[in-house]
Amino acid sequence: MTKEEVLAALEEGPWPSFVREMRRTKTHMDLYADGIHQNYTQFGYGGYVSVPEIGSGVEVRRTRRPEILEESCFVRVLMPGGGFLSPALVRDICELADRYGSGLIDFTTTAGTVEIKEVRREQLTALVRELNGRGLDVGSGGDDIRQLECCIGPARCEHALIDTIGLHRALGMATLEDQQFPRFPHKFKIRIAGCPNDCIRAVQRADLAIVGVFRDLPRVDQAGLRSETTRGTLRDRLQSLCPAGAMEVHLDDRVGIDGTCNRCMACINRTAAIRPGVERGVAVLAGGKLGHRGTAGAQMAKVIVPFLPVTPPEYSEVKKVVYRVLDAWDEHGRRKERLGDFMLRIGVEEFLGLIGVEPSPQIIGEPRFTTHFHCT
Amino acid sequence: MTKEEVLAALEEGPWPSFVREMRRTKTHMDLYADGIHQNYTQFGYGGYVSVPEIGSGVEVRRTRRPEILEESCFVRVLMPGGGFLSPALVRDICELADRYGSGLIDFTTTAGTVEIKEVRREQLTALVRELNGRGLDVGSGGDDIRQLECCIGPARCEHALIDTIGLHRALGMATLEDQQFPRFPHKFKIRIAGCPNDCIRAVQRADLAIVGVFRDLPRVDQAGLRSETTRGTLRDRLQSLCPAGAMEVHLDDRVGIDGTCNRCMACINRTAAIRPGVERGVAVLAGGKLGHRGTAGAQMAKVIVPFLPVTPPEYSEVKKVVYRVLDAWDEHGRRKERLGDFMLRIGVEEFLGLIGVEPSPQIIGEPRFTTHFHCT
Amino acid sequence: MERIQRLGGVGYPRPDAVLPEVLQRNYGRWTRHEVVRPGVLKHVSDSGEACLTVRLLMPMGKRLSTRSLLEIAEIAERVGAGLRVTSRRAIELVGVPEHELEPAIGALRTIGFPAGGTGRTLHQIVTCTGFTHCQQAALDGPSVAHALGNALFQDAVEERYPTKLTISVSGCPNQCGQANTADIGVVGIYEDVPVVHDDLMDQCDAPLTVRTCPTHAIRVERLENNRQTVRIAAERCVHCGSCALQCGAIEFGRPGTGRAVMSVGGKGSNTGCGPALGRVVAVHVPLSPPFYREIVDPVRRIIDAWVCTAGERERVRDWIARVGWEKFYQWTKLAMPREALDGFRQHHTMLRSDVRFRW
Amino acid sequence: MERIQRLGGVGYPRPDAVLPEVLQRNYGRWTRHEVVRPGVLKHVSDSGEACLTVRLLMPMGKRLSTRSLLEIAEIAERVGAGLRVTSRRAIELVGVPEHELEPAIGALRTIGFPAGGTGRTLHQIVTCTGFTHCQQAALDGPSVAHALGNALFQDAVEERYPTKLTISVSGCPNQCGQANTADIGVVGIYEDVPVVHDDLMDQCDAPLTVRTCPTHAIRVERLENNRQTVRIAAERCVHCGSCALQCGAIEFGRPGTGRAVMSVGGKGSNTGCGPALGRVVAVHVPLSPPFYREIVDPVRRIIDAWVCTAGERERVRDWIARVGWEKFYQWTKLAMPREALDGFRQHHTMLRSDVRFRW
Ligand code: SRM
Ligand code: SRM
Ligand code: SRM
Ligand code: SRM
Ligand code: SF4
Ligand code: SF4
Ligand code: SF4
Ligand code: SF4
Ligand code: SF4
Ligand code: SF4
Ligand code: SF4
Ligand code: SF4
Repeated sequence: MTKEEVLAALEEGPWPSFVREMRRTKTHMDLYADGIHQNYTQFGYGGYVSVPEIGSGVEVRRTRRPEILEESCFVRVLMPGGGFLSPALVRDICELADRYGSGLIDFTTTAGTVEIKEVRREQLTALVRELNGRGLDVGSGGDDIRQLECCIGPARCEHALIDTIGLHRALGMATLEDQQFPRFPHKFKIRIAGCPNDCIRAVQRADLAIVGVFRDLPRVDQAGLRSETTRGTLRDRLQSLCPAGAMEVHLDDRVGIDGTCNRCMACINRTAAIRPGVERGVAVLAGGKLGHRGTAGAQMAKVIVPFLPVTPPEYSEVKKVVYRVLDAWDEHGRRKERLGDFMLRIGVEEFLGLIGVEPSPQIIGEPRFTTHFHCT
Repeated sequence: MTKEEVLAALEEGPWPSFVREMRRTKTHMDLYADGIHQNYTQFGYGGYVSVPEIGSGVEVRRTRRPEILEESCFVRVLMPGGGFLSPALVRDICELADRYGSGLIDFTTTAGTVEIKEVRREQLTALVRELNGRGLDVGSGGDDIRQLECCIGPARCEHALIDTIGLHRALGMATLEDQQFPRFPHKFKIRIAGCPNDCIRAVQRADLAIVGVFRDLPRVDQAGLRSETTRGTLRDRLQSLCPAGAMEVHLDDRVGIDGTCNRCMACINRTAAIRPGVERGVAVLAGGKLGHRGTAGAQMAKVIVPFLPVTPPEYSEVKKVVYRVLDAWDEHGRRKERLGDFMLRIGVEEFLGLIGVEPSPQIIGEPRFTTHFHCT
Repeated sequence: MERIQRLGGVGYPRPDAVLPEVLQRNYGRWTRHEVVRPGVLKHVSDSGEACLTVRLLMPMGKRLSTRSLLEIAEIAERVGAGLRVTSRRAIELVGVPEHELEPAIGALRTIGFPAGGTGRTLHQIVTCTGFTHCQQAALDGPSVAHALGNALFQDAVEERYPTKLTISVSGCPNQCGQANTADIGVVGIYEDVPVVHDDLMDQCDAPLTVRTCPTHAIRVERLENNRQTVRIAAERCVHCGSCALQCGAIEFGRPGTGRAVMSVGGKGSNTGCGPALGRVVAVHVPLSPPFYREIVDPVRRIIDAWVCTAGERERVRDWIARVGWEKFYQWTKLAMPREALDGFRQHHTMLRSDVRFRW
Repeated sequence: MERIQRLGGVGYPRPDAVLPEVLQRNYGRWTRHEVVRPGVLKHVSDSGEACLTVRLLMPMGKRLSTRSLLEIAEIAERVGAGLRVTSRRAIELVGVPEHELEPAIGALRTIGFPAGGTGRTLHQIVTCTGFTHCQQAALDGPSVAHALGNALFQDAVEERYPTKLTISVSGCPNQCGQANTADIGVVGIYEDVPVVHDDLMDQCDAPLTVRTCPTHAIRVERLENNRQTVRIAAERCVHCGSCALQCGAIEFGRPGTGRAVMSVGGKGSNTGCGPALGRVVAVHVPLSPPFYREIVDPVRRIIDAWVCTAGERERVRDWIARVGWEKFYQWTKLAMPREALDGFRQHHTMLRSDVRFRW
């Protein structure tokens, strides 16, 4: 296939085409076209770019084809928690992306920061100044806290156990400095999910995951449940969905949930007649990452605090935990060592000690089976 | 409590007392009495004792109290697979234990070898010669293969999928030399279970576990089952026992088992109307140990061959696998490195390569999640 | 130690400036929702008010031209709806009035953006920038995702699945595309051994580079001129590329050495078996743009096996946990690669000690 | 490479010389069994023939005087039954004629050996030699087991449990007593730091000793006289005693430093959740012979919680898997020790990533 045929094939089909989008901008298409045609990326090294006045959020990417484009600087714009875009925000971003960049918008995987690409190096300060002037800011690059991310939460979800967007705002603004001045051992990601459904995959992807949880049992609206389901379906559907075997259908058709319920959300997801309990707070998990660097590769975050009641709008108790974790890692972590690798290296007992947390049965999957302890 | 009060307390109660047994022999009771009274063992270092003509199966234990007893040599007598004791065997053992030892019999935890204790060093050869004369032998000490162990199997169990006692005999006699001449990196235990119930805990305790398995599905005697159980109990008992969710009770009360059955034995254990399938063989698992030495501590054996049809009475296919494992470990294992630690050190891919086994989905719990491979 | 915020940080836009009004009015008061049809959600608040959401399939690599974004925003504004991107970076119109639903969906389809990716469908495919902007990419996430999206398009706009299905694609093991979090993941890897350019060693922090290698394949060596360099033991290398990320003197990822690895069973939520990372089921998969049949075909087979045999609402991970990996390989006709084993790191969790086999 | 058997090895007694006749006649033909009553099994063959077995509780540490063994053998011979030891080292009379059952049980009880330990009871407690013969013993397995056996005796002779229960006791982490294979396990550990006697270093293979330490706490050092010795970093030591096993110059396990560790949930069979090693639930447990209340009480609490809340036939491991470790600690009133964590080896498998908590 020729280069153009490959590109054309990628503009076809029912799924909206990214090549079409790129073609609708000033993107230097040849870089991509040659890349996909040779099955070899035409981009080259890049990274942090030092621009006076700007701490982080602007980076540069060089290419292997200076004759087409020597480098592409890009700016990461911090976006609101929950992913909302007002018309004004859209217009601001688009105008600046067209004026300073190629006109291609990238809602990044990390947190939906908006990346404006192919900015010229000498224009970076002007762009950031204009962004700031419109109430927008940059960040999320290098060894700093990346843009915080949260699920849509109470804004549009009946499952939300905490105000994800409120907590995102409180924590996001309080740690802004650490998002804009890279100085940690490595990158650090914080994600907030409103409930154990974890629609932002905080536990899989974040160095620090904050997840809304409830401590009491799910509340069952018996009448509502009866009107939604019949005995047969109840038994087959709800009961078989429950991984804990905690649901029982009584003779009078009432559904009982006992203390072995593990608050997995399965029944709650299934019917509006079962609602989460009312004793709510967050669980904090630490050390997740997907990147393969470090000897242990990808790892999911591990529970360090199973239940913490929260007090909006300040959320000082959450901040305290976040700061303690950051301090411990900042002080003892090695260069390019993600939090998870650090925890693995020093051992979880010691890590919990450093952050002043007492272990409880809720933080373990299973206790150890070896009999080697430090006894002192 | 005085020493005597402690001993007396240990002679009391409904459970048969080991102190009473010891008192009925010539055992030097003061060693134990002082030990339990001070809560500190009065025995001291011991181990292999070199006696001309005897390879292994005789060891010595020194004490901290030479004024009472300087050392206690003990002899491990190889016992038949399945733990059987004929009247003649009992009499032979007892006579020799009384004559050469203290008269205390210990059916050891490893395989029910009979230990005759407190033998005098200079009597060891004579004792072993007398044992040999009566068709008995010694072994199972030091860095050799320990006495093989098998469950009672077809001798008295309806679940037996293989002839455990036959295989014990074939393999036990074929490897006798390796049981009597210590020369491996460390000790090595082989255990044979007749079915996945694993009544000898082969997988938990053996360097090499051989477990009877079946490949086809359990066979259901529908009429038999109907006569044993009613619809309600069937559903609640059988179906809820099945960890795979593979059993279904059809409308006509027939019980169906589908291909997701994992041959766990739960239903088969429950009713004589469900019997194991007819395509039978063994699974071989390697690397189990309970001892804490080595960096990884205790580990259960891991499946290396999930299904191997067997041909009595020679069982050459089983021997082949056993020899390959022994050869690989013997050649590449480090001193005092159990098979499991060796496997862990060189990696399972390499280990399987060394023993010429191709991996299959049956040997993995879950595939890996990291993307780091050797590509060549 | 409390942190003090420095002056000058503008920070995040205020939520109240961006939240659509219907959401502000009913904030925290939602009681239930339904999938009206694929691509359309309806949330109901305890005030009785409802909110209709239209979710659009996003071009792969979440790449949008300002022109398209403005066109979408214009339609949203016209019908009085708000706009947002989801956690999988699909685009949503939030708060579409009931009578505007059909016109809005029609208008959006006309400008190229079909509705879909909600409930029991294929959700938005996530992927990183790949060859469109990144030097690490062993495979081009956007085109791989596009090939998959086209092949599975009907699955994104019709409810054909037992429950949601997610596919994610990462250009390399850095996993910016989050491949191993998804039900099905595709990751690019390079299979060459890194080359050290001694003359560039001034761009290399040697001790850090040595430490960065997960298999201790790298060691420091002195050159004749007494300058220091590093050497790589090819047989220990697991082609992770970490050293090249770290050190400017190391070259990794030569043309033609890129391959794909496929994983299944990633899961984020706590239902069923709970959260997990995906497990590697295919390696050394060749890359053939633009249609990538060697990737698309196995993905189809995995989906078919799952659709045919999974229970109601049973996610891929929970399905495999129930039927077993043996059945997974059997039904998908994938050959288990020797590389599925990892004696290096995952020995204990990966091998099994039970004899609960399926055949 | 085939192995060749050297001359002279007598080997194992032949099975046909030791198997009772009823078993030889029905070898491989058994079709079902029942527990007639605690301690008595009845197996039925397809020939119609039945075999009655009486299982006796064995003194702890499987210690039997020749006098007792001969007495038991004599009763067996008198009633025409065979004799064997089980895999837990209980004693069985195999093939007791129906009419001899009561007399035999009576006679055995008279000489001190009650029948029990079958089916849904406490089975024979396994333990190693402990202070009766071993120098490693941090606790005395036989007396700990005896205290437990006496306290739980009725549970061994009446079917009070949901299913079988096994308890095993090891004097030290060598685990000759197999503690961590059992539903409930007790292991002795020493909590002191090993002392090195420089003057005995000729009894020490230093490199092997260094390598033997799981936490790399040991290093080689030169003395002033240029002879070599080893040094132990106390803060890294996890008190495993491996070094002392290895090296004659290292002293470990001083009086008063012995404690018990308790584990639960070991399982050998493939039913339920399949096989597993027991998990540590109590550490630093003091040792107070002869009654060991600090061990017996928690064991009772564990059994009580299990008996009250387990399902039919639910083993301890399967019960905990269902109700969760949180409930285990709550119901047994055990405090979770910080030492239940093992950042050293089991980090990944031990910590959890789900938020499926029980309270
Ligand atoms: C833009 C973005 C991908 C996208 O398509 O949206 C991205 C792009 C890059 N990531 Fe990423 N990562 C992005 C999300 C992720 C994610 C996904 C997530 O957060 O959910 C991950 C996996 C999660 C994690 O953090 O482990 C991720 C893990 C990495 C890593 C691996 C780090 C590790 O600890 O192993 C690297 C390499 C590194 O940092 O050393 C990396 C590096 C890179 C670099 C800078 C490549 C490089 O080394 O030069 C990429 C620039 C590509 C380009 O020029 O277009 N990126 N990166 C995302 C960043 C937006 C932001 O606002 O920060
Ligand atoms: C007699 C017996 C215990 C009993 O009460 O029956 C026994 C007794 C000893 N064992 Fe054992 N072990 C016995 C079964 C076990 C078991 C149980 C089993 O096999 O199911 C284990 C755990 C399983 C395993 O192999 O890991 C076991 C794991 C050990 C270890 C740990 C080895 C390791 O790899 O970590 C040692 C120490 C060593 O070998 O270095 C050990 C060492 C010892 C020594 C020799 C102690 C020593 O270092 O001097 C003990 C002698 C005690 C004595 O003088 O009375 N014994 N030993 C069993 C041997 C009978 C035989 O015929 O071989
Ligand atoms: C909009 C979004 C949150 C956001 O802040 O952006 C969201 C919104 C909802 N999620 Fe989600 N989830 C969203 C990503 C996720 C993710 C992350 C992902 O897919 O990358 C997860 C974790 C996935 C996983 O488990 O691997 C996720 C796991 C769930 C679950 C648990 C599903 C399960 O199998 O256990 C539910 C409950 C359910 O589906 O019954 C749920 C339910 C819902 C509900 C029904 C909640 C509600 O009442 O509003 C929302 C509509 C679902 C729908 O799309 O049909 N949401 N949800 C995300 C849409 C992404 C997209 O474009 O498709
Ligand atoms: C005699 C013995 C075999 C031997 O070669 O010596 C034996 C014999 C039988 N076992 Fe066993 N098992 C024997 C030790 C074991 C062990 C090992 C142990 O306890 O140390 C196990 C593994 C235990 C575990 O899972 O942790 C074991 C797991 C089973 C199972 C599976 C139990 C389960 O919970 O999954 C069965 C099936 C059942 O109980 O339904 C079983 C069933 C049986 C049956 C019913 C088989 C039969 O039809 O004959 C036998 C009588 C059981 C009884 O005692 O009530 N046997 N059985 C062992 C008696 C030891 C004792 O003194 O108590
Ligand atoms: S994580 Fe929970 S609260 Fe947040 S959007 Fe998903 S279901 Fe709603
Ligand atoms: S929340 Fe989960 S564990 Fe609790 S009752 Fe509902 S389905 Fe069962
Ligand atoms: S392992 Fe199986 S064959 Fe052997 S005794 Fe136990 S149940 Fe019977
Ligand atoms: S053997 Fe086990 S998995 Fe198979 S049907 Fe019976 S109970 Fe289910
Ligand atoms: S996953 Fe790899 S290819 Fe994709 S953006 Fe990240 S670094 Fe680049
Ligand atoms: S690619 Fe990875 S494994 Fe290979 S040398 Fe570099 S860091 Fe080591
Ligand atoms: S477990 Fe320890 S105390 Fe018991 S016999 Fe073995 S080495 Fe001795
Ligand atoms: S007791 Fe164990 S951990 Fe301590 S120094 Fe000796 S070998 Fe190392």
